[in-house]
Amino acid sequence: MSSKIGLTKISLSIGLASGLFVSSLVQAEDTIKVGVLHSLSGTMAISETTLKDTMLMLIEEQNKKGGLLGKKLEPVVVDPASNWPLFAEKARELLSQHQVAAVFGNWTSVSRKSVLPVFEELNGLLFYPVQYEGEESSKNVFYTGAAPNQQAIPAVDYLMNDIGVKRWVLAGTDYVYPRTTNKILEAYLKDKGVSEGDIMINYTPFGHSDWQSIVSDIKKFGSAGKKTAVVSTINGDANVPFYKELGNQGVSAETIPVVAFSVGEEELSGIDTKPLVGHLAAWNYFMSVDNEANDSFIDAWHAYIKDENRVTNDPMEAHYIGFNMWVKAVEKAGTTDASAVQEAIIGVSVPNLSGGYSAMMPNHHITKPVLIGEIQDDGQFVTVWQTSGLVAGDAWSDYLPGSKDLISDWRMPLACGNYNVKTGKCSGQNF
Amino acid sequence: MKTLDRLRTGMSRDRVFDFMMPTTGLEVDVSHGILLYLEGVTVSFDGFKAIDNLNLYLEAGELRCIIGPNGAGKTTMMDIITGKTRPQRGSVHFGQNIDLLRLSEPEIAQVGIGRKFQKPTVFESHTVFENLEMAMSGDKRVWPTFRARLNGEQKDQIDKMLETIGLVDQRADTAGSLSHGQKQWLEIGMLLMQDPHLLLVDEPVAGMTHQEMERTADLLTSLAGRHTVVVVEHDMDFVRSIARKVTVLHQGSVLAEGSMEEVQNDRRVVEVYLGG
Amino acid sequence: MGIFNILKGDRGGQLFLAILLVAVLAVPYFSLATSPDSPFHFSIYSVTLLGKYLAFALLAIAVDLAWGYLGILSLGHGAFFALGGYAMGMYLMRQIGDRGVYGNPQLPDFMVFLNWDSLPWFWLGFDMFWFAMLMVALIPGLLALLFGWLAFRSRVTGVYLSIITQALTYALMLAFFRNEMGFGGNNGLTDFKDIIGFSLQSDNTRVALFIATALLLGLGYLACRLIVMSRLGKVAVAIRDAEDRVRFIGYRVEHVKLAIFTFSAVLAGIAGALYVPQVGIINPGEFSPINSIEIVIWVAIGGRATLYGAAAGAILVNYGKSYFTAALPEVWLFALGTLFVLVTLFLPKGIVGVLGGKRAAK
Amino acid sequence: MISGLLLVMLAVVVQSAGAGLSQTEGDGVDSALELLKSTKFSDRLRGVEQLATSGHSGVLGLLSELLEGRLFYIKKGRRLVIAEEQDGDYRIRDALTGEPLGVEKARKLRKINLNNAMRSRINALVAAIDLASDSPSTRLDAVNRILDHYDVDAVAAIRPLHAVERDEQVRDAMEVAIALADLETGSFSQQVQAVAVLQESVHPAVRNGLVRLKARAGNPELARMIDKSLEIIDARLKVFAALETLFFGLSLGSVLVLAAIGLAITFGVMGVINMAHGELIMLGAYTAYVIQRMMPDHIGISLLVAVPAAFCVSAVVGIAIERGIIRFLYGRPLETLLATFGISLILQQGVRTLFSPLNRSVETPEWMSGALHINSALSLTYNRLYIIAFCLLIFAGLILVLKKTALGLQIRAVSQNRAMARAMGVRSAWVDAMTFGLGSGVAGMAGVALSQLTNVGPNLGQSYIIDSFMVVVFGGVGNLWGTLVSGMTLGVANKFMEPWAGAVLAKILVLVFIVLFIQKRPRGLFPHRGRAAEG
Repeated sequence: MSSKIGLTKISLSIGLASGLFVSSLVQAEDTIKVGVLHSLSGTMAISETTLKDTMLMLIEEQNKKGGLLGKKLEPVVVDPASNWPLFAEKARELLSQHQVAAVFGNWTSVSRKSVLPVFEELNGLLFYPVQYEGEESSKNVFYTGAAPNQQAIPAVDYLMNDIGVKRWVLAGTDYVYPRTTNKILEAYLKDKGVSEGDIMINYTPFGHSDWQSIVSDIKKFGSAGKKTAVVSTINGDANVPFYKELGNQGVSAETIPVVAFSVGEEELSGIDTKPLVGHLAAWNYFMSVDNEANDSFIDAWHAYIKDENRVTNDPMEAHYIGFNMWVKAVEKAGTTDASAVQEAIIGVSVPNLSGGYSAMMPNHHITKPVLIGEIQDDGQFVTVWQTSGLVAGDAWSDYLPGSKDLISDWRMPLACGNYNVKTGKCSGQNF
Repeated sequence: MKTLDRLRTGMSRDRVFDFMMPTTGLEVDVSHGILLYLEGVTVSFDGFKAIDNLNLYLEAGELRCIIGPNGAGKTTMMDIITGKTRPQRGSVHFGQNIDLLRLSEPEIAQVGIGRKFQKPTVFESHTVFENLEMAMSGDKRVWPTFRARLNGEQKDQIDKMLETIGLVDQRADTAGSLSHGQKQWLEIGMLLMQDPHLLLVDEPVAGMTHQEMERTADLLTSLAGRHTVVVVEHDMDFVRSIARKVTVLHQGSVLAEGSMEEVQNDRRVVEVYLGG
Repeated sequence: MGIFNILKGDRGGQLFLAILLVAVLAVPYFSLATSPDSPFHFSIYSVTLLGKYLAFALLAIAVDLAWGYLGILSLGHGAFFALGGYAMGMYLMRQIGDRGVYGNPQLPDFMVFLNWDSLPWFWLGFDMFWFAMLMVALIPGLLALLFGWLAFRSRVTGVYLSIITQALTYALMLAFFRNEMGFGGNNGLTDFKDIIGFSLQSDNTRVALFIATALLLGLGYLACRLIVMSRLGKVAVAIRDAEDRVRFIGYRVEHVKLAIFTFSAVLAGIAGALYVPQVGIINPGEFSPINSIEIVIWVAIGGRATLYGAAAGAILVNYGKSYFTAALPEVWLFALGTLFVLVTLFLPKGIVGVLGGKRAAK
Repeated sequence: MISGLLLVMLAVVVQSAGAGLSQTEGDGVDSALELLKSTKFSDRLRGVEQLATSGHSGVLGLLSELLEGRLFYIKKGRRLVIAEEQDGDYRIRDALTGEPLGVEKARKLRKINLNNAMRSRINALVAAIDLASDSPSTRLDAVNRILDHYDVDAVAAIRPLHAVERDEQVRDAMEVAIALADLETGSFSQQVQAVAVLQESVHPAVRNGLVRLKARAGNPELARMIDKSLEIIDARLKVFAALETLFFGLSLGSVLVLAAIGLAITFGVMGVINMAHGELIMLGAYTAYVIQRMMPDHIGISLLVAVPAAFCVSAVVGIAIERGIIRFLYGRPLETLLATFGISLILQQGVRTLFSPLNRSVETPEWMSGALHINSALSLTYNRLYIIAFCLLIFAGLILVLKKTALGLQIRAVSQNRAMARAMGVRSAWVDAMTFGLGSGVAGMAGVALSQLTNVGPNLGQSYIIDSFMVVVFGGVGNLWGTLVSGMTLGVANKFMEPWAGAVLAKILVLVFIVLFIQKRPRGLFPHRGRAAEG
């Protein structure tokens, strides 16, 4: 960690000491504050600390380019400590005490759900960089990670059409993202003529570490003579023991490939990847993507973090896109005012790191390419398949009965996140 | 005051528990003159017979000393009477009408059996007065205890007890600050506050000075008559000074019974004590 | 025995209630009646934060009653807190009505999302405020009653009791994480709109919630004090010090324990119910055993068997947490850890023990 | 299609292996090699196939280099090379001639990546080669691989070999494969015979083959035979499934015992509620990581070195905790809980600061990966087998230490009667420190084992602490045998409940069971009298 951040932190702490209870006095008007709301301690620190560093790097680079609207950007870092109620509290602190222009943060769905009412109440801007289950569209949130149709469905298409998979294991951790994704996939698979008996669904708790029985079941399920694949929405910590068990029980990528939606370069850096070679992941970005924008991003990252071995991953790219979109929207609107930025940002298009452009759609999701990669023994992915064009994120899945009639469009005159085309009603708004 | 009353009714959920607590409401029947019957009682721990077919009868109002070498089963016997240990065989009756084996420890205490432990146990963080207050007989269910307030008569009763056990000056001190002997007296005082029919006193004079011992002897003898007192003691001088009737326990059953003199001259007792 | 009797000799308690009273009067004034530019303005953010601390203080008092006075170190009080919170959360969920994202007037969003077609039976009645409030007290109370009845009857004490209370909250956490349970799984309950008709996002409601929390904390304190001062309280301390002796002077130790433990659980449940509308979310993380240990730590740091010390400990530690997690995130766990070690080693009576000298001894 | 390939490949093997692939040998090779360098996987796959059918002698070596990920080409000039990593750069030699070309920077080279399709194609080719191997176990593996992929065509390659096979096991496996092919394509009498042969086999391909045949079997006699076979097979499968579950249970149990046994000493014998126990396990796991980083070329040995090292690290930390803090808190078990909880926070944040919050990767050595194949329905994974053995070894070691050594005698003496032991001249303070060190050290060794199963990260300890307490309390505090029995019981119970209750519910049920059990027997399965923890 650079000493510069250390200094920022100390100055921050002094600011906060006075600011915690008595609201800070008149703000110094020569900076634009940007909130960074990522857990730096607790269980989620593993993933989120990197994103905090990414944000600090992006802000530093922007300042080198002369800042924004002639002002310097000033990061405000807080630690919600992987505690969901604390996320709401810290969001409120960022918006009402520090009056930040935008917040970049959150990882888990529950933390986003926790801060959502706060952002809607105080009309803030949140850029959320992680793939998620969809079924949400808020005026105040911009979803720069993948929606299910930008990750899960293309992955299943690939397995079905290119690999010839006939039997499916949907294995996930028991929380909303896997539940929803699997629900969507189940409906999608049945739509494609896969029978009930060829789908096995399994949920495990967070941090599940004993995978013997489940892997053995998968093996048995996969020995029915049809090509079988596992679609894994297994979260974080549970992945290492899962893949280790697969390897040890002799399930290789050639017999039963596993395609994962939560395993990226960073997670692989903590795993012995030898037994994983050939297993798949679906993302919108891989560190191995070969183009100039990505090379310079990786170089900048290595220079910033002072460690050549650090990897980049998809949520980092999402922050890269989200931050640049915000910058462009602020420049377009000429102000950091939230409502103006909300209006300006729709349609803004910025380069992504996989060699194209991503645009902000009216439903506050973005367009992205979908990449399928196979894990290599050096912990990187090799892209084995890629969508031919960009896929626009879908807030409401067409495959869920509750949401198939819902659409989202934040432009006037509709300006609604969940408009029911059947009833013509706009529900669930907090303002 | 009004707020408080309201507060109290608000908290009446405590009352839920009352139905779970049947009052024993039993009064011991000693019409035959015998207060306690132990008949054919056997207890063994992991094959070791701590009490072996023990028969013991206590008359109402007597002062009985129980002696015996280590491991003779004296403490176990007290555990049985007070409900701490359940025997495998035998019967234990309090008077004609109460089967002690069917009662729990607090219920046994409620019917009038008090016990002083070998090691003095008083409530060290409470004052001497509070110790006695808590021990005082009365309705000891949860809600009545919560509502309990001392009236003048009860205060006098405690004051009188403080005099009896010689702790008037220490009434406001915490029990933890008392000397060893004073703790023993306080504990006896606590037993007496329950106004028990039967007092079981385990080694009351261990660690006492000579004067303290004399006072304790006076106290115990003065209790006999109104209460039945059972004293377990090692100190033979002390036993001699108070004893009217002595029971010698050996290997879990009665070896001899009689006056101090008779017992002392019993050949078997001599053998046991002098190593036969 | 009037209110003054209860507080007789309780200097710390008098001070504590006085501060609470001042806060109840001053906070609304400085947050609602002063202009945001005034240096004396107390932001709504701070009001809510303070409200959260006070809910924690009530929880700490509940734990202190059981631990400090009765000697039951519960490592599962977080479970009662969370259950109270869930009862409140279920009420708030039902209040959303058809304003959920799917616009279903009956079912909360997460049920629509999991294709449930009707409300499970245990959600019935929670649309009524009185019923929900009854459940806030009843559910933690009943659980404590059942658990205590099993545990105290078979004389599970000390460390063993602590460990099985931990198992209790751990099992509940795992259960609530399950989506099939019908409590929203990992996401828990969130996106609340209003409480008895008042919008949770309005400043007035937030201040009102703060006042309610402060008042209930005060009442909770008095109630605990009332118990502690009664003969029952003395018996409780006696049980803590010499359980067998209490049994032999005729008290039903199990029943005393059960009564106080249950009351303590109810208080914890009420604290949970006050906490939820102020932070806006309740999820299974609140059942995590670590949370319960943290509560115990607040009490230990504040000073146990004083009640007000527990409350002070809760407020101080949580203030420290809010401050350090913003200022020096890396240092926070080091500081907290060191604090625990130092307090147990050098301040067995906690902070109020140091400040109050002899007074806190009892 | 494949069978054709296989026959060609077999022919290749029979030829004497050539020195390399000389460029003059046919133009098929040239275009194949060009295809390999394509950016499209489909082209590369065609390249592999062309290489295979070209019949050249050096193809096999080239393909195995490709499989190992050592085939590169130089970006400039597109020369195909074999590269081996050396200090961040690559030592390269020409892929065709074997001519050494010196050392080259990584970014000047491009690796020829494989995808699953290429990998399985090459593996199938290699399997065919293996069929002709000298080693019976390699041959057996090859037959099994063909069975696993259920490649009827490939069986054609087996048929001629079956007659000359000498090894009985391999011949049996070949018979199953041939019978299986007969089921699909054979005449009626061949089918009947095949069903009879397959009656004994529990290979999943067999069951599938039988079910498929039954679906299209017109003959009722044959259908009846198949039904009978399936019945026998299913019954056998059930037995093996139960055995497998038992093994899973024992292995889960051994993990629980490993995690808990250190606690059984510190908590059970000394009465200290050590909430930092999980972090001592974590330190052991990190020690394994550090040792492995120190000797990257000896992964297998490093793990063996890590065991004593982890013992020392955790023991030293444990002794420091005991001397620094816990010794002031004896007789106040609940306060040791608070203080050690503080320590656990400090240790967690400590490794987070030192090693970053990211998980660390501890590699699995060769001898611990894979599984012991009993038959095709039951195989026991080596890492689990080793961990069960490791657990029993540690347990036996501890019993020996406690029963047979002077330290053990003193520990038992102090735990039973501190005052008396002291009067007899036992330095009780020293014994306390050593006991705590022993318990902590054992936790460290458990950490090494866990590093092979799960994440090595700052949260490692937390996930085991509650389970550990449950195991110790259930087993009976102060009784090592109790800990062993309780850990194993809980593990097996958990695994047998998992199929019908699910992983979460099984765990909840186990917890509820323990809570209820403690009410019935507050002192656990095997109660122990001594200086046990009492509130």
